Amino acid sequence: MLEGCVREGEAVPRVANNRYDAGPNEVSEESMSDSPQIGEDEIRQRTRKLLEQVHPEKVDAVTFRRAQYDHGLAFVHFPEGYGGLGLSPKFNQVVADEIAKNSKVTYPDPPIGVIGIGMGAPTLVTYGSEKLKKELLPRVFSGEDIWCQMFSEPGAGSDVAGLATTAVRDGDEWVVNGQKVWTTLAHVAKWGMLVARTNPDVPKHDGLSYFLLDMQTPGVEVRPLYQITGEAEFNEVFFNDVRIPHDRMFGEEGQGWRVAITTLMNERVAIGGGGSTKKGAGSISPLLKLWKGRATGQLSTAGEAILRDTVTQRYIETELLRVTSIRARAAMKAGNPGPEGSVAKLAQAEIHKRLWETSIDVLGNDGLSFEAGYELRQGFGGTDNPESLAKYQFLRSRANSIEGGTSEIMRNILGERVLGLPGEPRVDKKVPWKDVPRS
Amino acid sequence: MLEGCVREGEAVPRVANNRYDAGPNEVSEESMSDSPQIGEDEIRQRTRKLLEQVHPEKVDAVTFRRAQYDHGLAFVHFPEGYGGLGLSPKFNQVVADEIAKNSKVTYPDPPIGVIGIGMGAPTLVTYGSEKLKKELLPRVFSGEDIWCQMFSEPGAGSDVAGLATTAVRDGDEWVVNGQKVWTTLAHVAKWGMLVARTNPDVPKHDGLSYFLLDMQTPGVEVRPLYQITGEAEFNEVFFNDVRIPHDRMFGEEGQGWRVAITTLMNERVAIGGGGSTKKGAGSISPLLKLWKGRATGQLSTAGEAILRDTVTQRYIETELLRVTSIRARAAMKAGNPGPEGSVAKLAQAEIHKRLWETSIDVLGNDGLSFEAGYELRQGFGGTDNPESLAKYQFLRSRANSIEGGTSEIMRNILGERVLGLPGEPRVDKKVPWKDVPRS
Amino acid sequence: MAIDFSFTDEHDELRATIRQFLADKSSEQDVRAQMATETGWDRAVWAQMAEEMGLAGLIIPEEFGGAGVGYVELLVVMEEMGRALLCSPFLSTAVLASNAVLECASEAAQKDLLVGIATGQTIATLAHVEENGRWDVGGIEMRASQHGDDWQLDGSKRCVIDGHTADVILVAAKTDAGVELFRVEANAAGLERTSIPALDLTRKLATLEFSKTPAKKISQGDQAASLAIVLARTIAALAAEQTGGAQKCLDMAVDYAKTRLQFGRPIGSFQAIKHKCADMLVEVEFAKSAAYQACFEIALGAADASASCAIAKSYCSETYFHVAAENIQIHGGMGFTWEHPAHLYFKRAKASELLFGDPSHHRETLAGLIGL
Amino acid sequence: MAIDFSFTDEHDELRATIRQFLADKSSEQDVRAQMATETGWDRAVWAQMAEEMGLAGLIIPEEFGGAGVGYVELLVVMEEMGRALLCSPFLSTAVLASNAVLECASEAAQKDLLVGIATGQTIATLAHVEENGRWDVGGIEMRASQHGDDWQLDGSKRCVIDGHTADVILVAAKTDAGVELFRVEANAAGLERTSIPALDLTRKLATLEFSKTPAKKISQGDQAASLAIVLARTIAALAAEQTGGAQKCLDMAVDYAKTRLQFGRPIGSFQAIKHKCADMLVEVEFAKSAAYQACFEIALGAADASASCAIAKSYCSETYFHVAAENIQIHGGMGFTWEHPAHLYFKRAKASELLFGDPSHHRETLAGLIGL
Repeated sequence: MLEGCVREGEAVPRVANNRYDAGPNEVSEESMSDSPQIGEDEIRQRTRKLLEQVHPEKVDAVTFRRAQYDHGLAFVHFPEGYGGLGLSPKFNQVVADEIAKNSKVTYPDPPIGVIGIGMGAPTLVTYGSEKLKKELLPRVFSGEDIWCQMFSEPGAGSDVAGLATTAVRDGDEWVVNGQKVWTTLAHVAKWGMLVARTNPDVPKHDGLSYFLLDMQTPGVEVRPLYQITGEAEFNEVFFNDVRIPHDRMFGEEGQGWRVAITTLMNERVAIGGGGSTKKGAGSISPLLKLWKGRATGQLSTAGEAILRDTVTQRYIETELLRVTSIRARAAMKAGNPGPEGSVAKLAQAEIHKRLWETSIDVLGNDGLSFEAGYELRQGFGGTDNPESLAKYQFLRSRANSIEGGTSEIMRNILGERVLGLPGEPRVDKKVPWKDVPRS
Repeated sequence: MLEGCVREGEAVPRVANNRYDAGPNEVSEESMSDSPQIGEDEIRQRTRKLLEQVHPEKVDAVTFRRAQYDHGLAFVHFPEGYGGLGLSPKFNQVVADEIAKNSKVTYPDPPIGVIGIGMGAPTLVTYGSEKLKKELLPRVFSGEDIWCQMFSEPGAGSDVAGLATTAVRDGDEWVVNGQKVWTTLAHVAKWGMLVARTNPDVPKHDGLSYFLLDMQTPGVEVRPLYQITGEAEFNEVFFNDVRIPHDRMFGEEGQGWRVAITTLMNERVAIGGGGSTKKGAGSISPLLKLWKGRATGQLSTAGEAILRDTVTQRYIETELLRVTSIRARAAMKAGNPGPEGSVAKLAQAEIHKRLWETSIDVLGNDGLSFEAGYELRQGFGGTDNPESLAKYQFLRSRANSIEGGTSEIMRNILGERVLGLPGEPRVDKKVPWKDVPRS
Repeated sequence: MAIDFSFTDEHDELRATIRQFLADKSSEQDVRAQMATETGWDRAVWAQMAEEMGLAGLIIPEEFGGAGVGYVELLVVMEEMGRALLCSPFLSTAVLASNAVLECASEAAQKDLLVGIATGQTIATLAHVEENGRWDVGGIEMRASQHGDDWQLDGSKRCVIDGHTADVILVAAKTDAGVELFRVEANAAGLERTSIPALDLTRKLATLEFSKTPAKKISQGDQAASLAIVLARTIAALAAEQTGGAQKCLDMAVDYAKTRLQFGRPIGSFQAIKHKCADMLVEVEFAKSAAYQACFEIALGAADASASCAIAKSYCSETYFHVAAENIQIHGGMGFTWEHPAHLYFKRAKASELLFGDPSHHRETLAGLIGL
Repeated sequence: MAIDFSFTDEHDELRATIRQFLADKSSEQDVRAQMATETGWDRAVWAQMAEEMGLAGLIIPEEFGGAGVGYVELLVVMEEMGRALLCSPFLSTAVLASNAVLECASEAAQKDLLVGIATGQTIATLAHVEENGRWDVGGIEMRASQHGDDWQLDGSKRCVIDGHTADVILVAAKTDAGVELFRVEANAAGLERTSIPALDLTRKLATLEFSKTPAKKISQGDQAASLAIVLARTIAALAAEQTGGAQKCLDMAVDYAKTRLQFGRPIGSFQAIKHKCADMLVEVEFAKSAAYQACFEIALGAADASASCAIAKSYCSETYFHVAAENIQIHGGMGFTWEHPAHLYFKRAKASELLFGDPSHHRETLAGLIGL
């Protein structure tokens, strides 16, 4: 999602400087039952038991993952009966390791399921009705249902809490009108997490409610949103008198912001730079390949020396991003998340833009061509060829300093939440939402 | 002066984006009588007549400049009887040229007189009492009296209108208490232009009054303010029950801000980069000399190429600063000051800091020594030796982005007055000064 | 008397005329339409520019049917074209090729070509870059072979602006005399033209392959020095175009910052955005200073114009790219979408930064010229 | 298992102890006092650091009377010293000279010297830079001449840290075997030591002139490779010092931004200042990552530590200079005065950037090491 409401998020618990410091445990702590008797060995045993009953090498993903859910090994940090065992989230890794150890075939979370499994499930288990939990948790984990998230709006980007999509109560239903944007997977999703304004007469954070929307409901229109590369990673979603049963509301009426924070807290965003990669690996490696394979002769000796120095700076930046990310994870493990996480998000955006600019400079005249072309199409432009990747990322990376919180908002967060600098005078607080100027 | 109240200056006339766009004519327009019959030839004649009576080669500066004043050739844009002829300020140059043409010896405005002649006189002629004008205008022009300006305070830098030095009425006198800072020439000045708060119960700009203070008055204490180089270009001035006669007030009680603007409008600050210099001349030339005379061998071939590219960038920046300044003056002459002036002030500060940093990098290990030493002393560290100058300016130039309006304030001015972007919510407007939080 | 880089009323009128014309003929919609075509520009508009506006022959002497005006007028025109992101063969034909013919070609050849260019009949371009990728004259390696009075060209030329649509291609190739200029017709035998899929769809480039391609030598003796002047003048004009594009990006960003509200305030009231715009303004004003100085010096025949041209191309390239990128950032998510024009300027900015050599190349040239 | 660059409780205790010690012994007042002296540091404090805190011999093996701890402890200590702007011969004696002796000297010579260093009796330094100004081993040109068993040195050495106060000067000079290490006593004949007027008064440098100066060769065979390691480890430690100084500048700026009111608001509530501080924070965190990685890798004997050392010196130098400059800017006029400490950090930052080679020099080293 391109929005970044946790960036602004006055309501975010102090514990997490921003969502990059927050893991699933934010939720699990609440729902964790003490079962001291269950330790790592017990988990491994239960996993092997699961494998005895259904083995990935013999069944398909849905069958296996449904069984994994029934054994409480889907979200071990969820309560028993909801795909979990009420344990610490760290045991999820134990389950995965044990499966990998005993099966050539594994069925990890599918990329397309990341929103439902990573963000939807924790929200559902915390705020959903009993009926919805029982019905939907297994299906989201099994991959049968794809979820999407609908928070951002054209008029509510950095200021997502100012959103204007309305939901009006009508008997046992809510009638939704408005528009959302930057919605990944909306065109294939069964369920959508929707935040809408149910009360315009209170300050913006207090008038929001959270709904689970069946994307097949009449009045929901999904349109691809094409971007700088000609591709559409995201969608726009329009609501025209869309009706949602009241029991699809998560939390209470007016609690929408709080529920939304839970969703975002659980967004599984790798801390900047995917720190687990080795030196010279990760985002820097295409540039290193391009540099080593560059056509010589185009640059003068001096030009080579200058560009080489620039490439070396890019290497240093990505290397330090990697180390900073490792430090961030170490700090989180140690239970005292420092500034490293927020720092990494801001730094990564700026570093990656420079990184791909330099890659084009290394390509020289070859950077003048764009072989992939700009036909409008849906999808992500993944490629392994360093040159094509550089040309794609040169364009795509412009959004790095916008999506998931603009660099400007990140600097506010670092300044206010990390450094403790005072905020600015606010004209949109303690004022009914309907009285706050909007574009 | 290090302060920059015009930067903030809500009260500045729209005509001038900031004081760098403002020439003496800002004032002269008001006091200009139409005498169409007096043209350039007449001015030249009158100047030659002056030279027949008193010739610089035969008399001293005071005698000559007093005579020049009596002939109305001191400030030709001032009214007759006050050292002027009520003409356009452009004729001042004609007078200077004519004198230079007819005398080997000339007595131009002495540097030490710049504040009195450039800023004091226009303020005095506009707002001073008849008595003060008659008494002081000749003396300030002749160089007998040195003036200084006392606006900024430790607690009022960018926000100079928030100043806290108080003046309380006591019969025919005002009693002043408080402190000023960044006061050039205060230790040698006879007269000081002082802005003090005479009413704390009204918004900050409305409670100020403007005084001309005899610096020899009991209770005035001047202390040198030593800076990063060990030198003191500026002073701190302390007021302890200092008494000023009421007739030394310029303008009315409460008009102090308006009078102060007049003073600052007339500050003769060369537009960035002293645009009249030739290519490669001016602030870039020491670096060019250092580069051409550098000790080779310390840097690798690549190191040389990289540093050479950096030096070239410094050349480009200073060259474009020069051209931008020429464009700014052309725009002013044409009567439509564009953004170039404010742009030049901001750019010059940042460019000069980089320029002198690069100079140190060119010096390499020689940059580790500071031959001038840091003994605390009064004065300006002028030098012609490129190496010493680079080392001095490397330190001194840090203030370029602070004095005369910080670069942050300049960006506000460019954003709001030039680009027309909206201001921020203000907590210090329409509020009695005494209720505005201060550090 | 020293130049003060100010424009006359005539210049201002010219600017207004061009801006109005481009508002009609080069709207965002028009630009997107041309981007999608193989040709890349509109023949009808070009005809109008040539016949009604006299733009095709702007710098061509009147004796050859041109307007015969100077580089200050060219500067004004290029600024406006850059601002409107005009898709046209102006840079290739009216600037690059025209300069090449004026500087390098024999009088007869000039007459032959310039009249056609000025009337808009002839689209022309210069092909000088080769596989080695160098933009300076020193990179020219192609050798022309003589057969009696006829010449033939073999080899390939890269990054030829409008190379796939030009009627006449001026090719720089080596003879025993040095670097000389050859005229090749679009339909010449053994000429293969391939339009490359461009990063910047508003200006098409082509790769040209020559095999035993008949060519007419239109220069007398070594043109290395003259070609260097042609390239210097072309980058000065391109710098003016970049400046116009940069100013447009600043205007877009400022307008958006005034009207886009978040947190109940225009985003331009936040210093994060306001100061970004202020820094963009400084860069744009400096870019103008650079482009203006280069073009005014050319107009006045200043001896050290080449140095100013190098400054202009290096500074204006960096400025245009930076403000185009910041414009996207200030627009947030919308600035990153296909439907918003911000990316069109961003791509034009990067492409024009690479065309004719990148900033550090021109800084190196400058360093040499000023003896660093 | 991979390093995660986290500190143990012991490290945290060490940090707390050092910070407390320096709060007592290296207040701003103490620093200014030492700046004004010829020596440049306080013998009593040094004695305490050696005897009570065991800092002089921090990285010297216990067999030689040192603490024998590793580079992570050194990192912690250097960070705190940089933060407090401590004036002391720690860098010259406990880091540079100690490493040189450990890496290059014969066991006997090690015993001779290290015990004295560890106890604080001996101030030592390394002299290797010469007129050519190069900081790498390749710049060493001075030739030692042998007379029987005795050696003599002639020529001059530059930028010798604490060179005017050191009791023992280790000189790198050439023999037929290559670059070797010589020991020269402070009172040796024909040794002239001149303290230079330093930009950074908190760390004194000297020029040393040798003429027929008797010296003792303490190495066996070419030490070029070992000396390179010594320099790499020294810049890693210096990078940690720079990081500590940078963190202090950030802290000063943030504290001031919280308490300084203008326009009725803390200046830190303005995004212009807030975002400046945020960017400083990013740089300081990255500088920590750089210094930590280098020192952790040295501590673990990693093979590619030299690359990390080059990264650390280049990145931490630029960060320290930048945040020290921004700290002045955020303090406004006051930050520019002599009485405010901001300029002390600014000068230390620039001097330590130049010491041991500037950032582009180390980037070039890095580029070579990673095969760019």
